[in-house]
Formats: sequence, C-alpha cells, structure tokens
Amino acid sequence: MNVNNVEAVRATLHDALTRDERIVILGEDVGARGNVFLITKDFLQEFGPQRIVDTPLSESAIIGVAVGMAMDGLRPIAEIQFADFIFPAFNQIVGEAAKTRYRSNGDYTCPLVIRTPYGGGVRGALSHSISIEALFYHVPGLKIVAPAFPADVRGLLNAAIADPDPILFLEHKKTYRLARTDIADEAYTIPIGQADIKRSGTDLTVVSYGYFVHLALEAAAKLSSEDISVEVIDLRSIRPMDKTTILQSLSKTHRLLIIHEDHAFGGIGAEIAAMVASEALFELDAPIRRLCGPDVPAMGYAHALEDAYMISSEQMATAMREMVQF
Amino acid sequence: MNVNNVEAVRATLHDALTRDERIVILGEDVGARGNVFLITKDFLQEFGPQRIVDTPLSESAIIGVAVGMAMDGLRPIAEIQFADFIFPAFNQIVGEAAKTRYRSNGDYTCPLVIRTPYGGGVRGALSHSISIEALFYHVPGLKIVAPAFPADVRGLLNAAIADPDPILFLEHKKTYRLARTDIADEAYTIPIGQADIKRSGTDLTVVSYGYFVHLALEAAAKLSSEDISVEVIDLRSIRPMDKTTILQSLSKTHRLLIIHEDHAFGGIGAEIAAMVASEALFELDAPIRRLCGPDVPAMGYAHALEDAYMISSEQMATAMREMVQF
Amino acid sequence: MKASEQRELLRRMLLHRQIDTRAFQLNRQGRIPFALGGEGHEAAQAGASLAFMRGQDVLVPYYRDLGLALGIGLPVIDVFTSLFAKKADTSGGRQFPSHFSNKALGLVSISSIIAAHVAHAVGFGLAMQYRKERGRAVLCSFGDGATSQGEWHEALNFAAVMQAPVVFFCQNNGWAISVPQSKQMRINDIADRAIGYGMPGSTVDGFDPIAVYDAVHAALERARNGGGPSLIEAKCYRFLPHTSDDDDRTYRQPEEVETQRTRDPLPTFERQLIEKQIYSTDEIALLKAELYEHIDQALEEAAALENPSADSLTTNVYAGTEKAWL
Amino acid sequence: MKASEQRELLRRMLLHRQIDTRAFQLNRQGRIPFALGGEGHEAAQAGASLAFMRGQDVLVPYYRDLGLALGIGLPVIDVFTSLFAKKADTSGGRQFPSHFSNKALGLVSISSIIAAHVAHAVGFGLAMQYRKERGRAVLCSFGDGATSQGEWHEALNFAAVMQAPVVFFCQNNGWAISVPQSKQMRINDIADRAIGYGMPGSTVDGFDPIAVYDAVHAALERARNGGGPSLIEAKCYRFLPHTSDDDDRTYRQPEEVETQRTRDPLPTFERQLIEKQIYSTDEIALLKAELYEHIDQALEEAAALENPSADSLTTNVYAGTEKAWL
Ligand SMILES: Cc1ncc(C[n+]2csc(CCOP(=O)(O)OP(=O)(O)O)c2C)c(N)n1
Ligand SMILES: Cc1ncc(C[n+]2csc(CCOP(=O)(O)OP(=O)(O)O)c2C)c(N)n1
Ligand SMILES: [Mg+2]
Ligand SMILES: [Mg+2]
Repeated sequence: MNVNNVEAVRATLHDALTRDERIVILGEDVGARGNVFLITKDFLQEFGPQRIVDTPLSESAIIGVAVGMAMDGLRPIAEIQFADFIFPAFNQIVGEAAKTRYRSNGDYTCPLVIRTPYGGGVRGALSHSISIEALFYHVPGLKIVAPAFPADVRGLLNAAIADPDPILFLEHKKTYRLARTDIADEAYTIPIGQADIKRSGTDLTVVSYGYFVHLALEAAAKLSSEDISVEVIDLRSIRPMDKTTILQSLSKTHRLLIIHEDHAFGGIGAEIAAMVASEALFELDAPIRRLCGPDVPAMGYAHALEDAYMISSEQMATAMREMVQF
Repeated sequence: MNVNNVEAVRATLHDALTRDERIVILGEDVGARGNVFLITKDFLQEFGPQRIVDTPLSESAIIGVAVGMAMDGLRPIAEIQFADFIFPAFNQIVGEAAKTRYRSNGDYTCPLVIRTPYGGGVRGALSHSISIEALFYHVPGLKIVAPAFPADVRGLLNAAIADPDPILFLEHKKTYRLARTDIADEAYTIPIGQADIKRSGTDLTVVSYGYFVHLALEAAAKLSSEDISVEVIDLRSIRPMDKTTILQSLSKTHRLLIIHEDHAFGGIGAEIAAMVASEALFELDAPIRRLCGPDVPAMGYAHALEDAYMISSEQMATAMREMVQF
Repeated sequence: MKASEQRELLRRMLLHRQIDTRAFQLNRQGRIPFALGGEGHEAAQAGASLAFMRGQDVLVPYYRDLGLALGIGLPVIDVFTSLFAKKADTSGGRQFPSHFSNKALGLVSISSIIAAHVAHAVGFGLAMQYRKERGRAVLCSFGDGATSQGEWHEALNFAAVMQAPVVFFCQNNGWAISVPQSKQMRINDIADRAIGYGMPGSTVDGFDPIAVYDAVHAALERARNGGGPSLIEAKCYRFLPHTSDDDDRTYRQPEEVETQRTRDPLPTFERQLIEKQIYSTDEIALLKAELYEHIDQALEEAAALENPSADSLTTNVYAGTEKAWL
Repeated sequence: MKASEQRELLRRMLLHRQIDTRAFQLNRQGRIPFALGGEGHEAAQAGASLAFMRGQDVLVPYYRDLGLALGIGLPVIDVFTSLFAKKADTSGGRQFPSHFSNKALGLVSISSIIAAHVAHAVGFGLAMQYRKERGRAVLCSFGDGATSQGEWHEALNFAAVMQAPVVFFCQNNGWAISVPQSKQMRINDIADRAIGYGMPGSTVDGFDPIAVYDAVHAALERARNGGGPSLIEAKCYRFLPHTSDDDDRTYRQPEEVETQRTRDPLPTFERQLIEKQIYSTDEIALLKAELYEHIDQALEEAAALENPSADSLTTNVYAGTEKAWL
C-alpha cells in the first residue's frame, strides 16, 4: 500500500480490529468524528460502538478503564487526543499500567497500547505541541516507540499491539502527512527496541527520532556534496533503546551528535550520551553534542516562536559540519 | 539549634509561618495529625485552620488550589504525603504550575513550594519508597531541590519559600532521623542550584544526592585508609544543577562516579554524564560510571528485595576502588 | 432589570458575535490559521459578565469565553493581537487565541487543558477568604465536557468543604467536540452534580441573558457574603463547529443545528428589547454599525503591530534568567 | 436469610476480626513491621462478600478489604505470607500486606494509590459487557476518603455512561486517616453522589451484615442482568488507628471510639444469632476456637516459609527479560 503516516496508523488499526476480536479502541472523538486527524474515520460504522468507544472527557479514566480491560484479557488501544492532555492520566500510566505485572508478581498483566500525537511545527501553540517522551522513558515496566516513517509506523504498531506489556505509541503530528511511501500489505512487525540506520556514513553518527530524522536526513544529504559522510540512526524505540546499533556506528565514525526536538536537560539524548560515555568513551574523537529544543516550557503560537523552537535542517547541517571539523 | 532533618523542616516551616502571613500550609493530615512524620505537629493550634489546611484526599486539587493561591499572592506550601502519591497531581505541577509564568508572559506567577517525602530503605514497600526526581527534572519552569543534611534542609527550604517560582522540595525519608547536627538559628538561605563538596579528594569525583550522600561519605572515609582520596559532591539542587562544581572537581580528579538510588535509565546521572561528555570529555581518564538503583518498577517490601534495591556503602566503596584502579 | 442594563447585555452579545464572525472570516481568508467561536454562548456570557463586579471579582474562564472576557473589560484589540499572535498579545503570542491574561482586570491566565483551571479558581477564592476580603468572589467557567474530568470534581468538593467564594458556571452546549451530552454523562441536568458536593445547584436557560444574569448575580452575591460556592448550569448550544479545524457535519445533523438556530438568542433578544421599547430597530442597526467600526479598527490596528521576536522565546521561564545547568 | 448463611456471615466476621488481632499482636511482638486492620468493617465486608458469586464475579478491593478477600475465598495462609512478606505472598513480597492478587478467585491486584483501582473495575465490567457475559458483575470497594479523588469521579461517570456491570461499594468509616468526613466532604450521605452520575445510590448500616448483604446482592443482581452500575454506602467505623504506624489519639477523642465500640457489630451479631437460636453460645465459642486454631496453624506455617530471594527483584518487569538498553 502507498500511505502516509496517518494512513499507515489507520490501516494497521483496521487490520488489527479485523484480525483480533479482543481489540477495542477508546478515546475522545474516535467514534463519529473518526479522531481529530481522521485516523479512525468510519471505524464506528464498521466495528460498532462496543469496539470503537467514544469516551467521556476524562483521560485518567480512559487509561484506567483500558488497564482494567487489559487485565481482563482484552487488547485495548487507548487514544489520548493530543500528548499535551496525557498528564491527567500520568498516574494510571506510570503508577498503574507500568506496575501491574510487577506488583502482582505476574498474576495480572497489562497489554495496553496508548497512542498519542505529539510534537510541534504545526502551529499547535503552547498546548498542542509537546514532546512527552522524556517524562515517561525513565519508567520501568513501560515501553515507548516513536516511529517517523510509514513502514516503521506499521511494523511497530503491529508489534505494540502484539506486545504483552503497556506501550506508549508516539506519533509525530508533523510526520502525519509528510510523505507517502509503499509499504507491505501484510501485518508485519518490527521488533521494539531496534534502531534503524536510515543513512550510512563514516564521519559522524547522528542519532535522532521522530520528525527530526527527516530533517537530519536532508542535512546529511546536503553534506554529502561537501564530502562529509553522515550516518543517521533513527531510534524508533525510546524504551527499550538499541545500544548495539549506536555503539557499532560509533566504532566507525567516532563522533556522536544527538538531535531531538524535546529540550536537552534530562531528555532522551542525556541517556544516550551517558551510555556512550560509559561504554565507548575512548572511541570518541570529539565531545558528544546534543542539538535539542530550547529549555522553555512550551512552543509558542507565533511563527517566530515556533521557528525559534524547532531546529531547521540548516542548523543541523551546521552542527554536523562543526562536529566533523572538530 | 541541634536538629535532625524532620526537625529542620519543622523549625523552618514554623519560622516562615511566623514571619510571613502569606504562607499557608495545605495537605492531607497536616492539621490535627501534624503530618505523618509529625513535621507540622501543633501547627494547627498555633496558626489555625486557615493557615494549616487539612485538605480532602485529592492531590490534584491540593496542588491546583495552591496554584490559584500562589497566582493570587499567597505563598502556599503544599504537601504530598508520600512522593508515591504525586502522580495524580502531575498535570497541575507540570502542566500548570511550571507554565504559569510563561503562558501569561509574566503577568501571573506561581510561587509555590511542594514538599514531599521520597526514597526507600524504610520498609515502605512498593508504594512508599519511590524516587520521583527524574520524572520532573526535565520540566522547564520547575525547580527541584533534594537536600540531605539538616543545614542544607534549612537553607534550601528558606530559599524555596522565598523563591518566586514553583519548587519541588524532596525530603528523603531515610534521612529524616538519621543524624542531628547544630545549625544556625537564623533564617539563612542556601542558593538553589549550588552543589556542595561534602568531602574533598583528588582521585575520584563522586556526585550524589539525598540519602546516598551519607553512604558515599562512609565509603569515602573507608577508602581514605587505602590511600584513595575521593571527592564527594552533594548536588542538593537537581534543577537547576551546578555545572561549575562538577567540572572543577573533574579537572582535579579526572574520574566521575555518579551514585543515586533512582534507576539509571533517564535518571539524574544521565544528564550529568551527558553534560560532562560534552564539556569535559578530554578531562576524563576513565569511563563515566553510574551506580544506580535497579531497573525495576518499585522497591519491594521483603527485606531481601529492599536490600537488593538499595546500594550499600560497601558496594559504593567497591565501585570507587574500581574507578580509581581503572 | 434596568433598561440600560438590558441595552448593555445586547451590546455585549453583539460584540461577541461580530468578533467571532470576523475571526472566522480571517481564518477563511488565510490571515490566521485558527479561530474558535462562541456562537450560541453570547447570552450566557453577557448575562454572567454583567453580574461580575469589575475591580472586585476574579474570572477564571475557559477558552470559549471571549464574551465573558470582553464583558469584564478586555479591550477588543487584545482579541486581535491574540488572533494574530502579536507581541502585544497577553501571552506574548505563545498561546492559542482566547487564552487571555489580564491581572489588572481580574482575568486569570488559563491553559488549554480541560478543567485544569477549576482548582485555581478555588485557590483564588480561598485567598480572598483568607484575607477576609468580603464582597469579592470568583467566577469560574467551563463546558459540559469539563465536568467529566477528575480535576473538576476535586475542585468542587474542595470548594464546598472550605466554603470558598466561587461560582462554578457551566455552559452546557450539549457537545464536547463530537461527543453529545448523552455520551458524556447519564444525567440531564449538570446542576444535579451540586447535590454530591453539598452546594446549591441550578439550571437556567442559557439563551436568556437576563435569566443567566439573575442566577449568576444571586450566586455571586451569596459567595461575596460568605455563603459559599454554587454551581450554575446555563443550557445553550454551539452553533459553529468546535473550532475552525473541525467539521461538525461528521457527527451531527445539520438539521439539529438549524433547529437550534431558530432559537438564536441574538435576534430573540433584539426582538424582546424592541417589544419592550428599550431599543428601536434603527438604534440596533446603528449599534451594530458602531461595533463593526470599532472591531474593524481594532483588527487593522492589531494586524499592523509587531510580531514577537525570536528572543522572547526564552523570557519569563523563571523570574530570573536561570537555565537548567547553572 | 437462611440460617446457614447467617452462620456463614458470623464466621467471616470472626475470622476477619481474629486475623486482625493476630496481625497487630505480631506487630507489637516485633515479628512484622506493619499491620493494617479492619475492625469495625467486618459486618460490611462479610455482607458484601456473601453477595459475591465465586467463579463469576470479580472483586476490585482496597487495602482495608481483608474480610472481603477472605470472604471470596482467599486462603488464610495468604494473609500471613503477605504479612511476613514471604516468597509465596501473592505479590512475591513486593507489596504491603493486604494487597492481594489472585486471578483464579477473581481477586484483582491493586496499588496503594487511593482510588486508582476504581477505573480498573469499570474496565473489568466493560470487558464482561463486551464479551456478553451476562450473569457476571464487578464489586469495587473503597473508603469515604477515596470519593474525593478525581479518578473516583471519572470512573463512576464512565461506568454510568457505559452502563458497566459494577457495584461501587463505599465503606464509610467516617475517617480518612485523621480527616473526618466533615472535612472531607460537605454531605452526610456519600450515596447522594450517585445522583450526579445518574445511577442508583443507597446507604446501609455497615454494622448490619444482613442489611449490607441485601443491598449489595440486589445491586450485583441488577448489574449481572444488564441493569448497570450503582453506588452503595455502608456506614461503619474504624475502631483501630489507621495502621500500626498511626496514633489516632492525636486527632480523635478516645471517647468517640469507645462510644462506637458499644455498637461493635461482632457481639451484636452474635447476640442476634443467639436470640434467633441460629447459634448457641457454646457453638460460637467452639467456632472461635476452631478459627483460632486454623489461624494459628496458617500463621506458623507461613512464618516457616521461604523469604523471597534477591534475584526475584528483577522478575516480572516485562513478559520477557527486556532491559532499558537492549
Ligand atoms: C485534558 C484535555 N482533554 C482533551 C482536550 C481536547 N478538547 C478540547 S475542547 C474539548 C471539548 C470540550 O467540551 P466542553 O467542555 O463541553 O466545552 P465546549 O468546547 O463545548 O465549549 C476537548 C475534548 C483538552 N483540551 N484537554
Ligand atoms: C493518592 C493517595 N493519597 C494519599 C494516600 C495516603 N493515604 C492512605 S490511606 C488514606 C486515607 C484513606 O481514607 P479512606 O478512603 O476513607 O479509607 P480508610 O483508610 O478510612 O478505610 C490516605 C490519605 C494514598 N495512599 N494515596
Ligand atoms: Mg460543550
Ligand atoms: Mg475512611
């Protein structure tokens, strides 16, 4: 099929609903409205209100109810309309879903997928632009994926649905309609925890995820004309994370640039840098650099504020150049 | 005064209530019960129910109401009975308190102190042992302090109360009655964001905070008899964090060991290691090492599980030895 | 009600309606990316705002409260600086339109997170109570969907226990985006929820500005005089899609909207004032023209103003210029 | 009610009481660090548990529900493996006592976070509804304090909208640790909250096991037959301090407790059964002795069991053995 990310999510959910009776989708406006990005459009008619559940406006209950369903053998896929609205459900995700298996010593489990659109660059202003991954990735018991390309979206969503543990499935809004590609029709899976080298190179390793992988690839392509060879790793999974791919790349390039939209302090890049500083310190020919979102509470609505927040592929190229010249 | 940490908090709150009419304490069981650790014992009688507010059992409202009070000029000090119960208030802390100043462009501010006991080693089992700092330290707009000694507790609590922005004030339960020391009677402050060298040394820099600073100091003392000179930095503040003290120490020792009770992945040590790998990579004579809590959802109740979770000063000493011998 | 007050009600309703119309025009013209209207809410908001005592009361609104904000004194130009995300916007161009902040007017800054503001209103009320400021009260507004949120419940319970001077004002327009009231709750009258908190609750016709004024006025008066909180439900309707991004034909029949339109409070109230000989048809036409002129000027004036600069990205994070790493 | 059922009620109440007594003894003897009792709740729990259909219904309890757990079939030894934090404990020694998990019995694992479990109960109920399992229902239990939580509200509203087969069972003992009902809410009957959700609500004497049985039985039957959720409030009292860590003399008059003790449901119910000639004094004495014997055996058997090993720290985090870094 030839799809963009919205369509990849939609098609994968559709297949799953058709395949597996245990799957139930619940969230705000997922029914008649078909989700605000039309991801579940027409599902209500096809699968009925028992499986496509328009919930009351209560995120904590959406997740809490889904946790109960999951403990009882269903396979709920809960939607949080925008990642910015997930905080009221923090207790259910971090305190309950992620601890169910551990606290019952394996008696109860929580096979739950939580889908939510995140990220900026779409004029979403202060409350429709957030990156939430770093607020959750510290939590044992939870898994987090953040694919950015249609093929990865499909493979990882299938893996998430099949997974016996709770998973946060992050969809970057800016990638929703960014590009269309051909992907396989079957319900293939991509293992959670495997990064993907989206471009090979020898001079510098760039690690990123989400929308910024697209921009990093643009920058890397530009630099190839300057004879700079950049390897771009798309993490795809945030937790668990793929150590091997990063370390193998570094043993070739000896330089690491981490790029993400979310702010640096305590962000995903912090853990990557720390891991490398512990496991491959003497491989490094240059200090590790993080090129990340600014240390401010939110993305602004005005063009200037949004642009100042998002990192452009030019800025990425500059950082790459600097790293190689170090 | 000669006090332990419980008494330091209590005395400092008492002074503040006496000094500043804008201060109001609110939380569960802070009134007649005087808090579960007796920190606010007798405050109700002295200051009355308008200032020592026993709230309904609703953490989100405790913080939300305090946010409103703070926006309107009061200086609320909100208590979350145990850090494990803070998640229902996550939205109010991260989504509201931390963003108030930014989203109103400085028109409204949120001078709010949130006190909460955290940490393990006290037979608190799965739900009275959590470390929460890494779930909050990524949040711009918020400050976090975690002092471990009576003098720091007093100085930083005074600073937190005087601060015009929201602050998470973390009190490690295991340090509450650990030791008594003489501290000044005046309402002195310690600047938020300053680490403290609790022991000077030349061979290795250990960075820690909370209860584990006590254990790290024990380990360091032991090692001095083996002619190993360990510098122990007590972070005290988690956000903002003190770069200078860490880097200066490393320029002397060239070896960094980070120790904390909270799990490693995405924890406080990740950011410290990342900062060093970026700013002082070539200072390092050994890989950075993190000695942290295990990657499991919670501390167990059984002795064996609690012991296996907490890191002993012997284990710390071993890691220090290994680092120096690297 | 005095004739002058009735005239004022109509003026507020017309102003609200006309600005909404202009905002959606601007959106269709591509001059602004986003508009959010309150058609159908004008009577409720005009009535409630007339009961608000300027210089005394505090308003904690929600995003659909343009009419309330204008009614308590927000200058029209602030609406357009907000729509255009100008530097002069009360959030500095950070927030979506209609998230105003004006401390001098008693207009409190809100986020877009549904129901997160309700506890803040209680905090404002308790601050008034604490300072013994009799004669002041807080008006807190929200939609029907908001009452499903846990934070809403906690705030109302808290207010009831403390007898906070807060009037909770629900504009029940029957929809929360695509979710009709019947899927949001299993009751007809949201006012019935007051019973569970032990506070007075009442339902009024939200299309009748005088009825709304009477109910809100009485409730505010009670609150101002130490009589505690209450809940008022104004039944109205949302004539427009949820926002300019929404297509309401996906979830409700155009006939439903048309039927409701026949009850449009604007022509109805105009007719009533003409019947009561409070206004003549010509006077109303003149008033509309004046308002149009006023709005037009404000719009163009705002459009010509400066955009925020990229530098402002990092201001008002904290009181000082702290960064995460000091 | 049949005589045999009345005898069973008394047996359950006595068993509950005796185990509590032993737990507090063990605590005073220093054999366990923590005990948590339900004295005053025996009648409510015996009555409710008798209405539970083993093999059909599901129980989502809270931490004070020892009597309910025993009543639905939890073996006595599991209580002591929990108190002693043994390997055989249903949480593997991870949780505080009385946080049981037994999927086979329909006993759901809970956390200690107040009200977090209520939405789970709704999820279980909806899973039954989805699978069209008529004849099954969920019993969800909590205290008076829990009803202040937002999560409680969201769950009840959700259940009402979806007509989930759940009976919400509130054991109102008048206290939430030190906070009396009057500071927790401004209503006398928690059952009144049902009005705001559009579900039946009723208050029963929680000291009368037959009355509780009748109410819960009727409500469960309604739920089992597609009649939707309801809320039952059983008014009881907490004779003991909140837990073994609590000193209730700091916040309530011993006279209040003594007065309530005169209504103690155990001697009262014994007397009733003797009056009704369902039991003789001697038979009751014999029953008590048998129970004592049974408990004593279970206690010593549990005490002799293995402790958890340190290895079990890292089991049951995920289905597999994933770590954060793969
Ligand atoms: C916590 C949260 N969840 C979801 C949303 C998305 N959302 C924005 S408005 C809205 C509907 C609100 O309905 P209601 O409270 O009735 O107000 P109305 O828009 O009808 O005036 C939703 C679901 C949000 N902003 N915040
Ligand atoms: C979210 C949360 N906040 C606070 C606590 C601490 N706490 C434990 S029990 C309790 C009181 C509960 O009262 P109630 O619901 O009436 O039950 P009871 O103990 O009286 O049976 C409190 C405040 C907690 N466990 N979880
Ligand atoms: Mg609405
Ligand atoms: Mg209670």
